[in-house]
Amino acid sequence: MIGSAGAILSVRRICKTFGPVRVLHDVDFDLNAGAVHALVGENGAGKTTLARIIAGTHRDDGGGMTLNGQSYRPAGRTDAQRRGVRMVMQELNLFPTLTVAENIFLEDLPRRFGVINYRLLHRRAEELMAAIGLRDLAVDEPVGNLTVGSRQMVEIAAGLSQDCRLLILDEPTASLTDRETCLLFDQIRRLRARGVAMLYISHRMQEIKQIADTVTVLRDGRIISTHAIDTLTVEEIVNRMVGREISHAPAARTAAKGRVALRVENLCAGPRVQNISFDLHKGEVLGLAGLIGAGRTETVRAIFGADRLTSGRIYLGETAKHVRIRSPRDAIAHGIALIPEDRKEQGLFLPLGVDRNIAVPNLSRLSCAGIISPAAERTLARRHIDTGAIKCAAPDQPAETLSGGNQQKVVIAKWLARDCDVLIFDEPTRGIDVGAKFEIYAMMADLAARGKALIVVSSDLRELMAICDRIAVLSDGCLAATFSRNAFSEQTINAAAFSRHTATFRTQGAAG
Amino acid sequence: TKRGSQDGKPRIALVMKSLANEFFKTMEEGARGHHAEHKDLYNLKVVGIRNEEDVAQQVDLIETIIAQGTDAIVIAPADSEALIPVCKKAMAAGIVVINIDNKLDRARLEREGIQIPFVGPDNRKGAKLAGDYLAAKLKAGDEVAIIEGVPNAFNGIQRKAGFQDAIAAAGLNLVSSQSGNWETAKAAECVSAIATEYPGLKAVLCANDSMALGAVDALKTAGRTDTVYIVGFDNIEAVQKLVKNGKVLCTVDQHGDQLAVYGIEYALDILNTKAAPADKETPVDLVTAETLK
Amino acid sequence: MNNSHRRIPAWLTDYLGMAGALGLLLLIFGLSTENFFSAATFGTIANQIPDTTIMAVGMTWVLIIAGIDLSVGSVMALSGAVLGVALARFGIPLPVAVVACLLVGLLCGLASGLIVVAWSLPSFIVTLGMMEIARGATYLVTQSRTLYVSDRLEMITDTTLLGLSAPFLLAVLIVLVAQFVLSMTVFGRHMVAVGTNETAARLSGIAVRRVRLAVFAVSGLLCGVAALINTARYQANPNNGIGMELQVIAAVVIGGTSLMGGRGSVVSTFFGVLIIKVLGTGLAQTGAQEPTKRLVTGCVIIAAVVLDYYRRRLRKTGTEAAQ
Amino acid sequence: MNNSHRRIPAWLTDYLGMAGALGLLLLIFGLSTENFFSAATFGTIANQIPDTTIMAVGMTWVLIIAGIDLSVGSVMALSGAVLGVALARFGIPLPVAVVACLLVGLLCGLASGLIVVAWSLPSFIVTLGMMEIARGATYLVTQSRTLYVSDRLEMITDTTLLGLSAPFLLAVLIVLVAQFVLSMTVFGRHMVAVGTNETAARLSGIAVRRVRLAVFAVSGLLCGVAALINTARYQANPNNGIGMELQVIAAVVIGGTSLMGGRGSVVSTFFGVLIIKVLGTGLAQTGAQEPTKRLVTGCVIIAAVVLDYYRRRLRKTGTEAAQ
Ligand SMILES: Nc1ncnc2c1ncn2[C@@H]1O[C@H](COP(=O)(O)OP(=O)(O)OP(=O)(O)O)[C@@H](O)[C@H]1O
Ligand SMILES: Nc1ncnc2c1ncn2[C@@H]1O[C@H](COP(=O)(O)OP(=O)(O)OP(=O)(O)O)[C@@H](O)[C@H]1O
Ligand SMILES: [Mg+2]
Ligand SMILES: [Mg+2]
Repeated sequence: MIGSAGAILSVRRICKTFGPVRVLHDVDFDLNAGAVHALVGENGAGKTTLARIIAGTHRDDGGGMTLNGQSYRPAGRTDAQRRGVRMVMQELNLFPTLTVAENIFLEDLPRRFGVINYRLLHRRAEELMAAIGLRDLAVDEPVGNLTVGSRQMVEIAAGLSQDCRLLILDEPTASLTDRETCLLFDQIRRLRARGVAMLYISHRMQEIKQIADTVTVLRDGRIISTHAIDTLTVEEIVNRMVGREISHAPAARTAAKGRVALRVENLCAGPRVQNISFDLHKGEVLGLAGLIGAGRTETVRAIFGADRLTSGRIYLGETAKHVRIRSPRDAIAHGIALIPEDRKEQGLFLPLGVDRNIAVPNLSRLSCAGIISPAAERTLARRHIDTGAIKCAAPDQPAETLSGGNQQKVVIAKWLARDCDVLIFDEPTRGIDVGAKFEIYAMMADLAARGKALIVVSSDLRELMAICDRIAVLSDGCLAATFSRNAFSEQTINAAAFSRHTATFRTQGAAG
Repeated sequence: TKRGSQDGKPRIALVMKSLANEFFKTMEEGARGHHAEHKDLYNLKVVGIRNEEDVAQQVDLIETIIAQGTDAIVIAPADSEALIPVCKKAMAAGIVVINIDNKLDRARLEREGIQIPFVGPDNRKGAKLAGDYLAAKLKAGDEVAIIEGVPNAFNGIQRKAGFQDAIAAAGLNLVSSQSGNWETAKAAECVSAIATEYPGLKAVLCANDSMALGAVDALKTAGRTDTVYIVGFDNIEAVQKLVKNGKVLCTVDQHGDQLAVYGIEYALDILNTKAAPADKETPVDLVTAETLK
Repeated sequence: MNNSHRRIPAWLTDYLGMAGALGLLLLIFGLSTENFFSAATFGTIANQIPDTTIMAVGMTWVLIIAGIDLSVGSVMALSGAVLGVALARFGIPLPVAVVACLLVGLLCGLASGLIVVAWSLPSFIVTLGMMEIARGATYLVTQSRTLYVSDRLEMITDTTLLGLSAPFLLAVLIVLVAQFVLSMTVFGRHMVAVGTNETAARLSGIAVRRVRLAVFAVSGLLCGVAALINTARYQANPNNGIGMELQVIAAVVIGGTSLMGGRGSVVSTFFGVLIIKVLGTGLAQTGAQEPTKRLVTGCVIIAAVVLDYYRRRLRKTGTEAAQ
Repeated sequence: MNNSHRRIPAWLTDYLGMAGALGLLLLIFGLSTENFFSAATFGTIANQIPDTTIMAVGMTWVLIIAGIDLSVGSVMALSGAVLGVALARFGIPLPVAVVACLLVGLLCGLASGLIVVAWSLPSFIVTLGMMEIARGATYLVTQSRTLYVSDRLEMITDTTLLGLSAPFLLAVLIVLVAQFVLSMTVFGRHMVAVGTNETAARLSGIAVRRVRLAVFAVSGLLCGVAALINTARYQANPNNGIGMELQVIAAVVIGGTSLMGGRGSVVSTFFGVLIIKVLGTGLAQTGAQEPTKRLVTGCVIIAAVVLDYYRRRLRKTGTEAAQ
């Protein structure tokens, strides 16, 4: 039998093609029991594909695997699970009308003669949620009522609900804030101590340094190298991923503050957004920080007209007259764009090609008297596929067949093509690789330099601190504080984010 | 069951087939007209079903009527057998039941040991009249086709039988018999196809006038209006014009406006005299260009 | 604790809403006709709903897995036809004939289900095809004639318990069992999952095809059961159940089951059936003409879903409805 | 370049596939009947398809935005009824009557559309309601009588150009325009976007409600246009178009348009209509009886979507079908 350090899974010469496109080339790879093995690589490198092959949701086209020394070629996910291999998917796969508990234990509902034992189910779910620190989530709440972040935690909980020997986590923290990430890591450490092998896919290098034991770099479907985590610096990992040296220090922001581009006054929307006020200047990048469910998404959705305002006013420019934004259409007409947080549900037309996706908000520009010019459409798509480095086989490749990160790039491209004055990014780098992240940061800096005004919502505090001129912190739907660049630190921001139970304090206009 | 209404007048329930059908609409209007003139004699309630095939709805309606209480039911049954049990139930509740329009199955009634008088025309006889009139214009061996109603509709079956009687008697050649589902468009489709397949076709016999309208269109499109005769049934208003100008050879009038009235009068008769029920045949008449003049 | 605080009001508002709508209808008809409020009326309605109810239960399940079954009327007719032929033409013993009837329904459902899962086709079009096929087969089997079978099936219609007919009790039983399966068993949760997100359901290890197949088979089988009752009351008429599919779907949707899958309740469907039937009976009783009946029925169908919209909005207080 | 290499074969396989299926049907009927291959047959078919085609165009659009319109048959009947009453009962001048007819169709479509968008209700149930309402209104308007109007509308049916009837040419024109709008205009893209992902469409600044409303209105208007042709040929019969909705949907789906929205082609719909009509005419020409007709029609409907499944799979060669 295998020792605690023995290879539990060996992958040998695995290949995979999708139609004409080769996604994995002869991948060799070992996973050890009781270790967290990080898999990193650019968007579309093939990480998810590899993980899915191991978890049984894709079939390989060549090569072989052994699990515990025995030949392993799962016929499907259930088969893999029977052999002790589980995976937490990159995309959310929950059922909104089922409750949290039902979602978590869907694969193995406690039953007798097919009848569910709800008492036992709820007890188990509560135990599990407590273990990963989600005590405040009612287990009989339908999942449809939860925020994206909470849903991701439920998804993780579902992955952890059953015993397994090999656990694959595909970008589990993409929409988690630090607090949940910490809870997740505690859980991972516990599993590691129990001898579970873990394959951890992430684009967040700090996390990888923090939790992984080994790191494997995948580039264009080939294994580049495998190292113990301590032997490589973040820069070295990134360089291997990208295959070249990249400057990852975001251009230092010179807060060249222009005139006011957008002013929000006493914005209230729904029960979760209360009295938010701020100014956004031309050429400025404003961050929105906060815990899960703090109301960041709802705030920007309200500004964009996606949700109805209950009260409050929005001014464009320095005029004294407020604008009425009743729908996203109005917002776009006023030069506001929103890159939504859930690309699959809100951003993309999955069966349509990349070109069609990019064209959608720009049709007025691509048409004359309502008739579209296919040439103009193609040119636009080409340009943005090139500048955005979107990895696709052809411009008309359906968006659903792109890798997660490339899908995100398509959503961004479709709005960049529109050339709005105020751009709102909700979790723009969710699932984006490090290289592309820096490209996006550079692009944001460039947009700001061209006089655009940007709002960035992100759960990644370091990211916000790197790119923003000011950071507004929301806590339980209220604006807790605003920090200018010279005043922010993780401590102050976190303190503000947690302040919801203490007296609300405001430092509006603290920016210089 | 409660008997007799508050005002002491007998209550008669007229249970029709689809009131969306012109024929039954005419029948209903006849009944209402009669009631308007004899308000002092009885109370009238008219109910109908959604479409002619909806046996279930008709059974349900009668059950409701039994539950509500009535003195007589005059029914144009949607099916000649399926309505018998519920009629039996009505009779058991002391209600006088009169059958109009579509004759209930005699053999079945006998087996159930009940007697329900029938007041109405003989569809087969009517169809035979029309068929004979047509046959006089043709010679033996001429190709003809029948457009039937919905399969298993009793009056449709009767009319087809009547047409067949006439065809056999005159030695005509029946080349095709298809269902036009009582519908104009469906009939047009069938007639078009039959006309193409049988270039020598001399006549189309339709089991109702709506389908005759479809046949008129189909033959017009095929450019064969002048060589193919069309026979209809029911004498609806829209067809009368066509009979007059010769596009439809003839149709059959069952005097729909009187049918229900006969039934009602007969029911009142039985209620008043407690006479033993007997069948009563109503006239069917051939309608041709001459009779319409 | 949390449980009782949150779940029950939701159920209650559901049922109370439906019951309210029903009550309103009853009130209107009670006021506008003479003898509406009578034991006889309710007895009649109780006698008239069993077949529709049973088919609506199957349809509810089908809608929950995001399918639709347009063939129910024809399949019922075909099952009834087989029953009728077996009894009236071949004089086969009753139990055998009943089994044959149920089997025909089951097989039709299985056939639709198999085609749907084998090629992952939309059930709308597959069951549309099955609707034609089953109707054609019905005409063939019966040779387009009504077969008289009431005399052989009296025990079905005439058995009563506490003044309620056996078919009615059977229908209620089926409703309760189906609701129980839906909300309390693994299979029920799997149905909801499949209806919500098929891909995710597959990834969660649910045998999606098997669930769908089973649901279509159940829908077919229930058509067979409905056929027993329907035939006992109306004879084996080859035109039975024409247009019934839309009536059944309307009842289910009025009961608040979503056509998009993933959301529905069998008990609410029962209310939906009641509303449709009370409406029909009531309108007939007021002596409304066919055009009026159609107009009112259409308006009630639309009004019911509009009401459902507000009920759902009330329930998820605060969550943005636009989403 | 890439584009041209990939796109054109896709279109071709689409149309060739449909044309192949059609050819197969023609062949079968050509061999099994005497006079199928004749100018008369094709003249007849050309004469019979215009109204169905025009309604199927509207239905294609409706399906593309992930809706469904069950009211088309009734709305056509109502428009025709208004036309008939205007001409035959009130003797209103033809142009005015025609405008009234079109207007009625448009208004019905608008009404359905308004209800659908105002409460974001499933169009299935709203148009089911509208189907009842429009049918009821038709009975009211015509007083349940057929109105003879052919003599007033001869110019519609009798005008021909190069041997083709005006209605046929109109239908072809509508098909071409609708296909052009669908694939080449902003509005067409918006329809596809709305049908593919409504939320994303809204967040992309598309006036989702306006698009849906417009599509339902167009569907209604096209029912009005179809009513002109239908009434000219079959008179204003209040029972016109009963069951037509399912026939139209079958044609559209056979043409490969998805019931899930976002995918469809008007030209393929035209092929679908042809297939259905050739089937009907061919079966009638073989003298098949009603049961056979039903059975065969059902089988062809299912076979057509099964074929479509393989065609689609061929097209996206290699892409994981399970995904
Ligand atoms: N079903 C499919 N059909 C065609 N191509 C596909 C399909 N699924 C994945 N691909 C392609 O395979 C490549 C690898 O995708 P994969 O999802 O494995 O990337 P990844 O490394 O997980 O990227 P990310 O970090 O963005 O999630 C991508 O270029 C993608 O476009
Ligand atoms: N506690 C809660 N209970 C129910 N629904 C909630 C809760 N918190 C948030 N939601 C819902 O979840 C959605 C997103 O919430 P919100 O905008 O507050 O999240 P956020 O601050 O963007 O956080 P994140 O995106 O990180 O989850 C909204 O529709 C909101 O109504
Ligand atoms: Mg991935
Ligand atoms: Mg958010």
